[in-house]
Amino acid sequence: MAEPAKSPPAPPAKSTPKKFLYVNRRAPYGTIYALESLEVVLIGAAFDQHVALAFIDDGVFQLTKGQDTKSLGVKNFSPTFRALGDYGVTKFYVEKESMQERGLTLDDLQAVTYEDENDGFKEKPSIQVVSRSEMGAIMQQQDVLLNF
Amino acid sequence: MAEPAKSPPAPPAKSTPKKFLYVNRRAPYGTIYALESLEVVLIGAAFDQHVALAFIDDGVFQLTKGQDTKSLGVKNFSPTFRALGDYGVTKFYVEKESMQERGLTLDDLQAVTYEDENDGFKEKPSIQVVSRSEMGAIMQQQDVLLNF
Amino acid sequence: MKISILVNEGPYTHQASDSAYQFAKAALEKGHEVFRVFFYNDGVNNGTRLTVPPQDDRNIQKNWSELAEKHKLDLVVCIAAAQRRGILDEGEAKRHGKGEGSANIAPGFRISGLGQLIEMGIESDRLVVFGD
Amino acid sequence: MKISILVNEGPYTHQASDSAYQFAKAALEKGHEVFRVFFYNDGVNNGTRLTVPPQDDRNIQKNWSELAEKHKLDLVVCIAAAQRRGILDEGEAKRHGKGEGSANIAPGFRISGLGQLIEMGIESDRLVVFGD
Amino acid sequence: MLHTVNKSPFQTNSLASCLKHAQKGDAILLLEDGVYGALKGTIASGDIWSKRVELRFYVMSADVAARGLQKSQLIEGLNMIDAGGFVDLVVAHKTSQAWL
Amino acid sequence: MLHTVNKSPFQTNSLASCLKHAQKGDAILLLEDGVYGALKGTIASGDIWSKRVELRFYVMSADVAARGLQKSQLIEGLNMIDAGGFVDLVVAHKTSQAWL
Repeated sequence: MAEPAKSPPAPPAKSTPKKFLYVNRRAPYGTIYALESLEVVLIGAAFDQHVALAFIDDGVFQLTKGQDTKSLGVKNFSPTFRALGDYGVTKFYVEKESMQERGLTLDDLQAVTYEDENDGFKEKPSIQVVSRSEMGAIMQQQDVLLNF
Repeated sequence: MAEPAKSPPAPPAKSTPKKFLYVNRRAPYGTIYALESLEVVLIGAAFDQHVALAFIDDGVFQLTKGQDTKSLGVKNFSPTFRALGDYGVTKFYVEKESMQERGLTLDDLQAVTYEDENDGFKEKPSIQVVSRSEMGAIMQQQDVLLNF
Repeated sequence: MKISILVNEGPYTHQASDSAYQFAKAALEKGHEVFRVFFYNDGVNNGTRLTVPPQDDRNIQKNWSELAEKHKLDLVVCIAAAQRRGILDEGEAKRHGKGEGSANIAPGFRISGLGQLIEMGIESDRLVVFGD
Repeated sequence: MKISILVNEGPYTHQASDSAYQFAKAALEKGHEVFRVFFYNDGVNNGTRLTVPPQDDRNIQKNWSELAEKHKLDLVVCIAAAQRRGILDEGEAKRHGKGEGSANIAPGFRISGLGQLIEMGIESDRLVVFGD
Repeated sequence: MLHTVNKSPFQTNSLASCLKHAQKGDAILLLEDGVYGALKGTIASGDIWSKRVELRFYVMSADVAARGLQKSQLIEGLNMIDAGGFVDLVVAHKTSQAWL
Repeated sequence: MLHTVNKSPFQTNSLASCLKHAQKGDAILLLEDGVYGALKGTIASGDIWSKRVELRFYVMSADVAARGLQKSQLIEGLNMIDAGGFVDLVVAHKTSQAWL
């Protein structure tokens, strides 16, 4: 799992798509990072790369359902997550331990789905709950990690 | 110790000095808050109010001795604390528990002193190590608390 | 009651400025006097007239400017913090040779010294701090 | 090796921009190519020509501009983040009616879209992120 | 005395430090990301639960709604307030302190 | 893989979360306020101490010096590096991740 200390692999050729992982560790609204990260995801979806989102620590709060920002006077961007499937962004890794520590279950999160074009456009869940050690392994498999 | 919930005292008359407490909870250099807080203390010293500084949590790191910012290329502002005595700022409350949690003793902090004009200009220490519960009580006795 | 407000963070990135604005508006609606709003640290970035937020988002600078106009609010941007971060009024822009038209301070804001922060602590019955 | 850098915070308030600058300089000294430096979130505030830091302090914007000139660095400021925070080039200033001379982008910086960030992730061997 | 906490207790030590320094009878206002401190059944909720009699807790309702937190998820007995309630709290206490 | 931590472990959960996710053989670079994590005898130092064999730790020397931390105060066996060393670490690892 560990990278060799002194012999980095050659970079992939230009035509090979890279694996991008957007790591979300912050709650929404208290700071703008969650929103501006999502803006990158939307733009990045046009680039034909492998894209996945990780939600760990307070990042899991980004996916709660029932967000209502009217009284706050700011834009509710949580519906945008549900639109990502149409852009081919279908991998939302959500860390189990982070949810548990915060008293959350899958029921507290909004449903995010996509239509699988390789399986008769069946509707499938984008959210995959993974353990912390699985999350650590997922991070190792990436080419580009984006943190905001 | 607690403030009455519904009967605030009348504000002091303009001529009565107020008690200002600058509460420092952040480490130096990683962010600018420690430096910009100190700039307020320097300006505020000219206003003939009662001024004290509190150092709790990572704020205790502001007072470490031997700070050397040459390689970092930023200004070392720690000597400024030693100059505050000349401006009549002589109360540095440093929290004992915050030091202990961070493995610090009084020996790790720079000496900050002032000349007591009411006691033959004898040199006295500005730093007073106080317990957390004493710090909580000190906060209650203030008129203005400044947090950055 | 005479209330003053300290804002330590810039617009959009942290919620501090939004919270401070909602607080100021509510205080005024309740008939309190807002003696001064002081913008320090990155808070000075609330006072730039050059922001162009997305159409579907709030305009934080404009909110402050309009509240100031309506209630004759005193919005003070710290000069030292503003210089570090590139917020200048006409006098400052000229003094530092930044060229005609480059002053970027927004309407209703003025640039002044840290003494204004101390003064508002002395003069006000209450001081509330918003930051990161 | 081809290295790119993402800077998420503005100058002075957080150390992120200093760290990124020291890193970029060291990478160049070691003979690596710095493919691009992308400024996002409050990072866009590094690109204002209006800063006037104290005489005894470093000038972070100038450091970046000089490094860019010396090494033909590509310093890109995100347009959406810049609009929210009031960093404009001449085209943007005109388009939004901000008046003659109000463009505040610093020499060596250019404003462009988020696609430039994705592109640098694709094109570079390494991407390093600095922020708060 | 009024304390304001605007940070998530899972991310920073602001709430923990605030609760260690607050004195009996003080009011604590959770706002912005600080409202996550009001969640029950979390690794942080014990702190507030154990202090709920000694201190008075207030939570900014607009921040709770924005974050999609339901009443059933919150510790019982906390006072939900709006910006006007925040102003009243400030008026009712001689000093306030922000645990940034 | 290289992880960078620029936050004090006493203020935020960045170092703790990083150490929970890092995999055997990974490198951890402490920089900016992250260097406080290198202090020994603190409430946070146990985390690094227990991982010091499984992971490789690096500390930015300029940040240590600026904060007045003496070598005798730091956990033994951590590698002190400068900006050039940081570059070498980045080059030596395919990916890096910032625990902001």
